[in-house]
Amino acid sequence: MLQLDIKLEHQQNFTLDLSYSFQSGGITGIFGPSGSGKSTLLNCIAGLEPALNGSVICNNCYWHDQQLVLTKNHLRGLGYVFQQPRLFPHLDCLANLTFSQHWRSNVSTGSPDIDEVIHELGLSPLLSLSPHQLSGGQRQKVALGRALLSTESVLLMDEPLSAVDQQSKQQITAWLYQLSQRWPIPWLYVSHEINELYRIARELIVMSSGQIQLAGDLLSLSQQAHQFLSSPADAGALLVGTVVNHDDHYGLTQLDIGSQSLLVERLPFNCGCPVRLQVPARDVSLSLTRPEGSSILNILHGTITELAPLTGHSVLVQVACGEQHILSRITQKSKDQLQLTCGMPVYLQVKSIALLNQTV
Amino acid sequence: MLQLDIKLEHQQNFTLDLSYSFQSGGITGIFGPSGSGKSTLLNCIAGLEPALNGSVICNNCYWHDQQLVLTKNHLRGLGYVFQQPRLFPHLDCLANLTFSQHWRSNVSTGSPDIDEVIHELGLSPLLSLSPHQLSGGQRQKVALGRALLSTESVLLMDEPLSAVDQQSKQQITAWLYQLSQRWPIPWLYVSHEINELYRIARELIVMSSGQIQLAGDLLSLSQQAHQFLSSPADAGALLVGTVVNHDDHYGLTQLDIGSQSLLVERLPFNCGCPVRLQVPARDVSLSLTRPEGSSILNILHGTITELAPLTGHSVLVQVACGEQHILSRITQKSKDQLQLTCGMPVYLQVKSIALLNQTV
Amino acid sequence: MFSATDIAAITITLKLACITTLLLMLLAPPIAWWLSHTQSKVRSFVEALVAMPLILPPTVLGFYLLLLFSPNSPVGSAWLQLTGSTLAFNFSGLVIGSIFYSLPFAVQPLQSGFHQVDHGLIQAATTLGASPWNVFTRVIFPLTKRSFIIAATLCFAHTIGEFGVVLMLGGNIPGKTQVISIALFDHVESLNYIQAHSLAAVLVLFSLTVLWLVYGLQGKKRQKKFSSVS
Amino acid sequence: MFSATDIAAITITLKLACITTLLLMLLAPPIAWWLSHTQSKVRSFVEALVAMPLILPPTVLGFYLLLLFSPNSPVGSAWLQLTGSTLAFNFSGLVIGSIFYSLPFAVQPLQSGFHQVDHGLIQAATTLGASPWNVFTRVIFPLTKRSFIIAATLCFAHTIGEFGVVLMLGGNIPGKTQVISIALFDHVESLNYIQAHSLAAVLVLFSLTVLWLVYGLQGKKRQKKFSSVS
Amino acid sequence: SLPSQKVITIAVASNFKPTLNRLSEQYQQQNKNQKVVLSSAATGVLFTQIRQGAPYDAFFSADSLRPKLLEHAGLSLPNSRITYAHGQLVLWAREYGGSIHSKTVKLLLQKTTQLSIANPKTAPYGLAAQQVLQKLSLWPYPRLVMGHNIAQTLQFIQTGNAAAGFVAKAQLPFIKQGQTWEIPQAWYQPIEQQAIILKRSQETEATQQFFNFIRSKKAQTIIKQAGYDLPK
Ligand SMILES: Nc1ncnc2c1ncn2[C@@H]1O[C@H](COP(=O)(O)OP(=O)(O)OP(=O)(O)O)[C@@H](O)[C@H]1O
Ligand SMILES: Nc1ncnc2c1ncn2[C@@H]1O[C@H](COP(=O)(O)OP(=O)(O)OP(=O)(O)O)[C@@H](O)[C@H]1O
Ligand code: MOO
Ligand SMILES: [Mg+2]
Ligand SMILES: [Mg+2]
Repeated sequence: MLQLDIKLEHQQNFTLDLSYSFQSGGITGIFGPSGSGKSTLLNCIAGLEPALNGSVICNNCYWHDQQLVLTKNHLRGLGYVFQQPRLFPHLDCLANLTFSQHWRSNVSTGSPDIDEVIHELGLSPLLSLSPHQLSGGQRQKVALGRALLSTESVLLMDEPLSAVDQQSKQQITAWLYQLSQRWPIPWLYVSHEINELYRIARELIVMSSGQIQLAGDLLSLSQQAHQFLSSPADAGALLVGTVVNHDDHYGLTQLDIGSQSLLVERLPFNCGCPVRLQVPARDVSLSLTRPEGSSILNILHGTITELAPLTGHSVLVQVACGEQHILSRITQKSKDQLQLTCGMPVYLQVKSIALLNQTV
Repeated sequence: MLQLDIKLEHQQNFTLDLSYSFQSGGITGIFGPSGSGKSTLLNCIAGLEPALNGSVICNNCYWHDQQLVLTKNHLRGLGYVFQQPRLFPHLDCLANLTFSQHWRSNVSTGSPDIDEVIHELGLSPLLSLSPHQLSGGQRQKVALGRALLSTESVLLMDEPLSAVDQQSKQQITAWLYQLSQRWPIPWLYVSHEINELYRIARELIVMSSGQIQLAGDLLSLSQQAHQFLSSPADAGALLVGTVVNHDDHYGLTQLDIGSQSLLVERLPFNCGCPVRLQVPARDVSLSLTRPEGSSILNILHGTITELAPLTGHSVLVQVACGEQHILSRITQKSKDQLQLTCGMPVYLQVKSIALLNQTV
Repeated sequence: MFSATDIAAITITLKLACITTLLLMLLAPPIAWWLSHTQSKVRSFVEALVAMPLILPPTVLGFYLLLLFSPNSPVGSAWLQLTGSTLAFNFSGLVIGSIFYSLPFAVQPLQSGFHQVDHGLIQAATTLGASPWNVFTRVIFPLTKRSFIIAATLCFAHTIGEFGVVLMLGGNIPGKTQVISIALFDHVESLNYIQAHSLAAVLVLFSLTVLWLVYGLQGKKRQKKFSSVS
Repeated sequence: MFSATDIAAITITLKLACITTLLLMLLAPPIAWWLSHTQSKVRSFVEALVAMPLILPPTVLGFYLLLLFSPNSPVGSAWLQLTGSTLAFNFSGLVIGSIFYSLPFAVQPLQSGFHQVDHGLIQAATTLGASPWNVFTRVIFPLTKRSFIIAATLCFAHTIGEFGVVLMLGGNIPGKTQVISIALFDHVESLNYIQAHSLAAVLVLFSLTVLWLVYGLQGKKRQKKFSSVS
Repeated sequence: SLPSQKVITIAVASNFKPTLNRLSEQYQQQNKNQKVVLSSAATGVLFTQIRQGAPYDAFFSADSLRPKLLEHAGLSLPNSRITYAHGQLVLWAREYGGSIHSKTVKLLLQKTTQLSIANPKTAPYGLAAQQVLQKLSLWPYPRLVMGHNIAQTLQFIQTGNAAAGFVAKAQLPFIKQGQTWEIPQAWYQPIEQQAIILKRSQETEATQQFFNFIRSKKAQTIIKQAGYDLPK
């Protein structure tokens, strides 16, 4: 566990002021606009901000108290992926990766070994190259691997995949998610892509002007706080479901989300396994009658619990399906045509569902 | 116009080999996985690759021929946003922005002046800060502004917005798009986010292992080449429409896409104005009968022209609606249930439409 | 406290140090730049050549310069024809000798400064249209100001402390070529310890103050300003 | 070609230059590191102090060191008590004098090298668990190897060319404290020009070769390797 | 050096070093069990070093002042001070063709472009040269260049940078060009070159033996041949 209660001023124009406890196990996503203090926060934890005031406590050990550094930063057992790769130019990739092996044993449970890191990040063809021979994305992957291999207590990642292409990003986030499940240390992951965080985070902190605007469990936050998290176009509900059975002919998996079920692409999980799903609000349409003869497989029914007008003449409709809520974004015009009100029963046509991850 | 016919070897492990003519006016997006040679390509144009072999011709002037540099790189009138910001650490932001003003007059038609750049990139609070006082995203914006203010002949941008938050990214790409419309020089824009390119590019080059895999007009490419451009989940059709009229009460605009019409959020364009739209395939569902009582406003009809199986038991259905094609991604199961075949007439429920830009 | 010749010696020394430093600061940067960037095969040889004056004892260097400056040698006679005066025993001869002698102190810090400038910044500057001259004045010079200051202070200090070369070339003419170091040694040799001590004390205090000021002013603007950005 | 005393002088000089360089390479890095990173107020004063030996003419520096080393002074007598021999006119005295004399040449290039190491890399190394010592050996040293080589060659060359300090402190005793520079000067003074020229030629050729090799080898590994990455 | 050898180290003023070298070679041939090591520098430097405890056995100065000072300071072996030679001053005019004598010398000096002398403050030969110029009413001489010692004075002329100068008669073998003229003894105070044995010497006996040799006929001949006058 990592407890922070810190304050830092950067010459009049910026003040970081926050308290938070980061739990071990699972990733805490840190989200916020450019200049909101995300990197500064990580620097404070890493001991790189000399003017820091406040306390940083990791696993009951004071790293920093008031203005005093109590644990030197090289003794903190950190892994830090900086926003710039900061590879050592005099070492080749392999030596960069193994830089910390000379003094850190890295035997903390669940940590990956070098073979796993090289394999999952696809670094094997690069090992003997020197950093100036790498492309931007390749550098970033090496920097990520280097940090993972040095971590003992806390993992800090500052936009670790911003220069990586989409496909690698998907693969790497999936791996990082699994890793975070088996490696019980605090993980802090900065990103300005909310979908990246949806895929891997357990908790979320939304920062703005050096302060925590919102913080909490990702699932609950995602249903409340669209205005902070994403442009209206990207709003969506996070759902938790359980694998019920598989239809191998059509490559589909049936999930139970409480009282009703959803069909999604075949998932590689056993029956009974819990999964996390995202249903984008713009992909959910409402209907008063049960639609027939449509290519849409997933039709749920529920009750409208909230109608929230959004900017631009559209409405975000929250529909309760049993315990969970689904969001639908429709136009003002549709709302009027269908005369929707709270408490009204409706059918939901769910056009797309994204599997985010196996849940905890 | 910028004509390339180049070849470059980087120590056995990588060869760049391509020919292309970049037109003036409009952005050419360059897309491709990490390490595919995007940055190397831009470096060749900028004259930063000493081992370059081949010709680089800009506006009928030879910049490079075979192994000879014919125009020194400081005389090429370039604007280059590097993948790393590379701000001058001894200068504050304003001096970084105006660095080139001492020798370049930058009077090329359509180029932005410094006030426009500062305003659109939101740099005014940063002008007197020095680069080490900026956050990662802020640095990137300054680097972008600096390059824009120096450009006379060709603009090279290497992932210029990778560290910028989503909201700023939206605003900046919209502005860059407008700029590219009024500033008739070749624009090269590297990104690994296809949606960013969809929003701003006119042409697209897809690179892979140092070669051009695909190249051409974005609209036509986007309908053909999903496998290169995006994960199946992100496939989508690009459409061109014309503004027909506005419904100010519901904040909607009616667009004509040939024979049929679509309703989208109120657009700030005059009637008759052409616009570019993206319709994600996953947001289009097919129905045999005309759906009623649904919140979906846009229901089109068309004829199936192609059924392409995708990996994972889903099918990409191409439907001709007049001249244009719309893509729909459905499951194999739905296809079988509805017994879809080529030539069959269907209704399309279009749940979401993204306005990409006003077209050329 | 000081005799008139001592004061003349101080003036001459300062003049010599200033002129030498100035000329070296014009001469050394191109050499250092070339050395730090060329891929030429003769680079390491030129580098070694520049370091040579360090190895030859100054008195010996002075002796060979004396041979070179003699009106019997081509160089010395050409100079005599041109200017009407010999190089030896004249201020201009001292300047030339000092330039030889202090060249490595100007070139080496500059070279290592230039070498460490991030090449990416130079690339950025050229794509922004900066000519080589502009790259130098607007990027390299500001980023290596520290190396320039070090080079200049080393040259200045070294010229002030120069003894052997001047002894050989100057002819110890009070008011013309007698510099502090020689006046001071004269005092020591002629057992005028009091005068020697006081001249040495003034020299040390003055130099210490100048260096302190230079380093102090420079430190003010330094801090960690240029670090960790790229 | 060379007399026995010349050969002894060559041996002594090489020994002196090697030992001095070695000791300076141990002594100077901590000073340079401290100077390049401290925010302390006394920094610029210490910097000026380190540069002092440049300003004092070597013979005068030698004179004051001689006074310091004399058995009449506390330092000299303490040393005499401890070791049984005087500091002056002994090899150990020469070593100490040379260290004083060449200190600025060791400290300055190192300091400016250290100063230019990207602070971001140091931060990266510490977060990766490198102790200050590890940061030094695994990051700073490899990145500033060039500065170390420059510092070492400057010290070596400067010690070989050292004249005034050694003359004063060593006393020109053949086989014991007579170094090349003094032997050479002796030849010049006794008007043995042939011997002087041949000794000078050997000195120059040898030094040129050594420097050329050092710079040449180093250049091989150089190129633009470390540039534009961060 | 052989184990049984006695080594004596002599500090010698630069001008006398070549001569003393020849003398010590002679001496060592006669006394195989002794070895003489010469350490030369300017008189002033040697004096300073001896005051600070330099490990020399004897000191051959270029003047009489420094040996006397050392004697006063109690650093010399009592009664060891000897005058081993008198320095002789010579005028050398490098480019001059005609003959020099006491009538023409003043004119010649007046016409000379650069006149080289040793520094009167530090070198006895310089002081003597100054006395000569004073006698000719040419002091202060306007176009004077000063060598640090008599060797450097010669070099200034030898290399062609100075046209004429006052050098030591002992240096005549190095003069290949122009005219020389021996300055009359009366024009300057004798340059009395004295030597002392140092009290701290461990080899006083051997050193004393060397001093005896210096006063021998054989040695005196060598000194005379080298261009010095002998003490009366
Ligand atoms: N050394 C400094 N001195 C003064 N201000 C600073 C300094 N470092 C950062 N800042 C300011 O602190 C604010 C927060 O910076 P920080 O780097 O933490 O932002 P960020 O959230 O990481 O942004 P980004 O997403 O762009 O990386 C910025 O406004 C920046 O200008
Ligand atoms: N100086 C070099 N020496 C050897 N190989 C190099 C050099 N520079 C680049 N490469 C190689 O060339 C390939 C292309 O690199 P480039 O930087 O152009 O990729 P990119 O498409 O820009 O990738 P990214 O999206 O990660 O920035 C990479 O595989 C890289 O390893
Ligand atoms: O001591 Mo000397 O003999 O001046 O040259
Ligand atoms: Mg940041
Ligand atoms: Mg790249």
